[in-house]
Amino acid sequence: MASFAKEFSKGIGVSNPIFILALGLCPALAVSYSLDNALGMSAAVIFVLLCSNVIISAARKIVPKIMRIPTFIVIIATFVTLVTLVFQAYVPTLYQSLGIYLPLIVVNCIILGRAEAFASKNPVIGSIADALGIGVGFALALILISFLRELLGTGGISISLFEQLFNAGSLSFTLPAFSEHPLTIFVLSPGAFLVIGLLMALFKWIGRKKND
Amino acid sequence: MPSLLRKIYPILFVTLIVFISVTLLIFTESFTSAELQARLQQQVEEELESMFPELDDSVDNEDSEVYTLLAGGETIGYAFLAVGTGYSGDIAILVGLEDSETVKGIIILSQQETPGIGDRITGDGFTGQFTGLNIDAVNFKQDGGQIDGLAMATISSEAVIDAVRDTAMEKVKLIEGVE
Amino acid sequence: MNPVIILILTAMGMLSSAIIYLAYVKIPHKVKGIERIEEISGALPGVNCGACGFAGCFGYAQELSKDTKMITEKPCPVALQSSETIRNLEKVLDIKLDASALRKKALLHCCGGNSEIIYNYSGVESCKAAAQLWGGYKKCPYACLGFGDCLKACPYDAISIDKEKNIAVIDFEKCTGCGLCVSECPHNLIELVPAGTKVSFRCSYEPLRDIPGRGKCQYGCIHCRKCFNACEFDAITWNKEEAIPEFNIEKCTLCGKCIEICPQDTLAFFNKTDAEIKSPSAV
Amino acid sequence: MTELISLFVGMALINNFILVKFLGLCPFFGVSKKLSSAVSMGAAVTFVMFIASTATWIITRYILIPFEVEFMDIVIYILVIASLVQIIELFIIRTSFALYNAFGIYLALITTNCAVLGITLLNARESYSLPESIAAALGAGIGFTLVLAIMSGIRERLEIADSPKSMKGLPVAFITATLLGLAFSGFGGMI
Repeated sequence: MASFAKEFSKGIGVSNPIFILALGLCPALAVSYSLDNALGMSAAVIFVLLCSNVIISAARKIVPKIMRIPTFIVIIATFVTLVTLVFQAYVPTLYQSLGIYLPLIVVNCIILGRAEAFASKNPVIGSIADALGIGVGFALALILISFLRELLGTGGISISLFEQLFNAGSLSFTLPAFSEHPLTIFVLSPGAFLVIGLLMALFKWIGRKKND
Repeated sequence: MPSLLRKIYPILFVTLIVFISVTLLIFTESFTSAELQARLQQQVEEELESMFPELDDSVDNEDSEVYTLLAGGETIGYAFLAVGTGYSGDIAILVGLEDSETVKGIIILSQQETPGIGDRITGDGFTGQFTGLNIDAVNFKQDGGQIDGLAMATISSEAVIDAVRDTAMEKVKLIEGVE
Repeated sequence: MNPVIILILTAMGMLSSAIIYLAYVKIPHKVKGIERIEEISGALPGVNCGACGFAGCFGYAQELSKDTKMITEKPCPVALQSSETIRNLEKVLDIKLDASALRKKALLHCCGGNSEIIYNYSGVESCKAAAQLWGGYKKCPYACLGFGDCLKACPYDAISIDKEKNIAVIDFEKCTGCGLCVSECPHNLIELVPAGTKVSFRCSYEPLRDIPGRGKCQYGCIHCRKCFNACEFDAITWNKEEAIPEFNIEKCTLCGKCIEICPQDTLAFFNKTDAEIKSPSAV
Repeated sequence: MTELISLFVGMALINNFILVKFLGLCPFFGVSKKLSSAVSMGAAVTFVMFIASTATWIITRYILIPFEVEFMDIVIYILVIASLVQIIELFIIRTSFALYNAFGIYLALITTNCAVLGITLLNARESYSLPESIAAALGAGIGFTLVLAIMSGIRERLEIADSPKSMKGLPVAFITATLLGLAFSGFGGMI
């Protein structure tokens, strides 16, 4: 169990995919203009990462060494298509706003990276822990980025995802001063680079402060 | 024999994986697409109810894709789907007509406009202006119509206006043709 | 759900996996050139410091694979420091490397430094900044300004500043010849010379007509050529275009005659230890 | 014809692949300082995009649409791109080693590159015709190369710029990308 916790925490803190490893940037930047998208994308990534890690580490002995990458890609693509079909049917607006970035999880450096570096060499339990760790790490980072971007960009946060899924009420609040004239740059594409760049610098600074 | 098998084992392995994935996906797709159709149908019904409160039945005319709306037997209006190409994607609009000239109202079903700028077309401020308008009055104020577009979102509002007007005119011809 | 499409898609899957597999087998992964390059770059220190003038060790290895003698002109300073790396390199390139001849040291072509101060400079403490204003606050426009840009660049802190003469002093032992200071000096006074150099010419001026000796700094060379004539072992050759003496390391026997004869005291022993052995009074 | 040109310019400048659509960021931040390697990487990506768009268009038009299995595009496109890259690599190795040295080593990167799969999925989603897909692919490739080249030039100055300790490296590159993004958004009103 200890190794499970260690793997899990490693995914979030030390090797947080987005800020430290700088992996999987494409979805993080592209869809993080609203919290809805971030939640949807994180759920999709965690699901795909978990399933593909389990399958790949289970079948790691029979996969021919030469054809490693193509097999991993096909397995991941299958799970991504599954997620796309489910999203299309049950959460159509989220599917619309994620656009081509949902299928692009297939070539996302996180999932392929973990599959290649970790899952194909370790037992199933280890890869589950690693998948959850990295997935949650990615989710937390993506939610942090999109929270900042949506808050600053549109002056408020509105989550309508749960409304479609379990038709619970949609949570939304707006900052008093901001909602009249929000800083729309944060919602546009340059804002994404800005937020991630500053957050990375912040994490590096904290990292440096900790060990010196 | 085994040496040949070992040589082409990788190819067989990947083909097996592709086979499994293809069958699995096609199998699940048949479920989810049924669910998708049901959900879409249900959403259109809901929107129509909100637009025509007294509606109790609707006839879907296959070829012209126009819903003829009935209440207690006679037609109280028509409805159809119009699609406009907005700033960053398609905009699906449900348009309701009272008769062959006046627009009962419109509802934006789906859009991908830039949040905070383009997506204000879903607000009642914009869609409300279409209610009760004559079809050829569906235009910008400066082009002789009665709709003022949204500041900073001209492309999105223009997409909606053009889609509603052109599809309405086209559908009206079809409806008159049928009657 | 008709099976035809499943068949077609699986066939496409088989076709593409066949292509990927066959292409993988056919592509010679150990491409003839790359193997040699990888072998050489394996023997290199892998610091990727760029001191050899190439983009990292792999670029250097690529050039070395083309012609191995190039290592003598552009040696890798980091590799020269550990004899073990040199042995590896010798084995891989199968040529004989004489470490001491290859090792480089930084030489400062300026010793006077006390040429008259023409204006009182109180700007940014950096040679590059000071050099912008009429070539520096010293009468001689080529003089070392002593603000220590080279000192900041030196990772081995082999450079220190002589406060009264206001010039940089390079410690022969600590200097590893990495060359990082060379590009820092606005007057390009620092040159990488073979470690075996015996006599250093401590003056630097570009145009022939502008003779620093006269009127600019009493240590500046005045082209009297006494050193050239005084040397019995003709270890000194007079370079006509730049009008400066050039010293041949093999022929020079450290007799020190040229250093004594030079009226401007521009010449000096490069390596302090040789100086102590020969004539303590020379420096 | 003008519609194709406006699509090409739109893809190259207005919704540029790296700065607006955020596709192909891995090579963008990993780009080496040398301009030549950035341009040859861009050329490799553009070439693969062109071939991949044509191949995927044909497959979609004659296999996926007739059997209504458009949702299968992800799995099929990935396999097609992987095999195309292998064929191109094989072809380049056979022709000339120098070309492989400058051009081929990036091909391995391209199979898992978001930009190439991105353009094929975009073409499918916008249901472009064949000439439109090719125009879009070339536009995207040229836009990708352009930004890559600019960044490789800036990257040199980034190293020697004395940015604060914790900003060094990737964060500075991100901030530069923001400024580049702002500059490129200036093209917005062109078409």
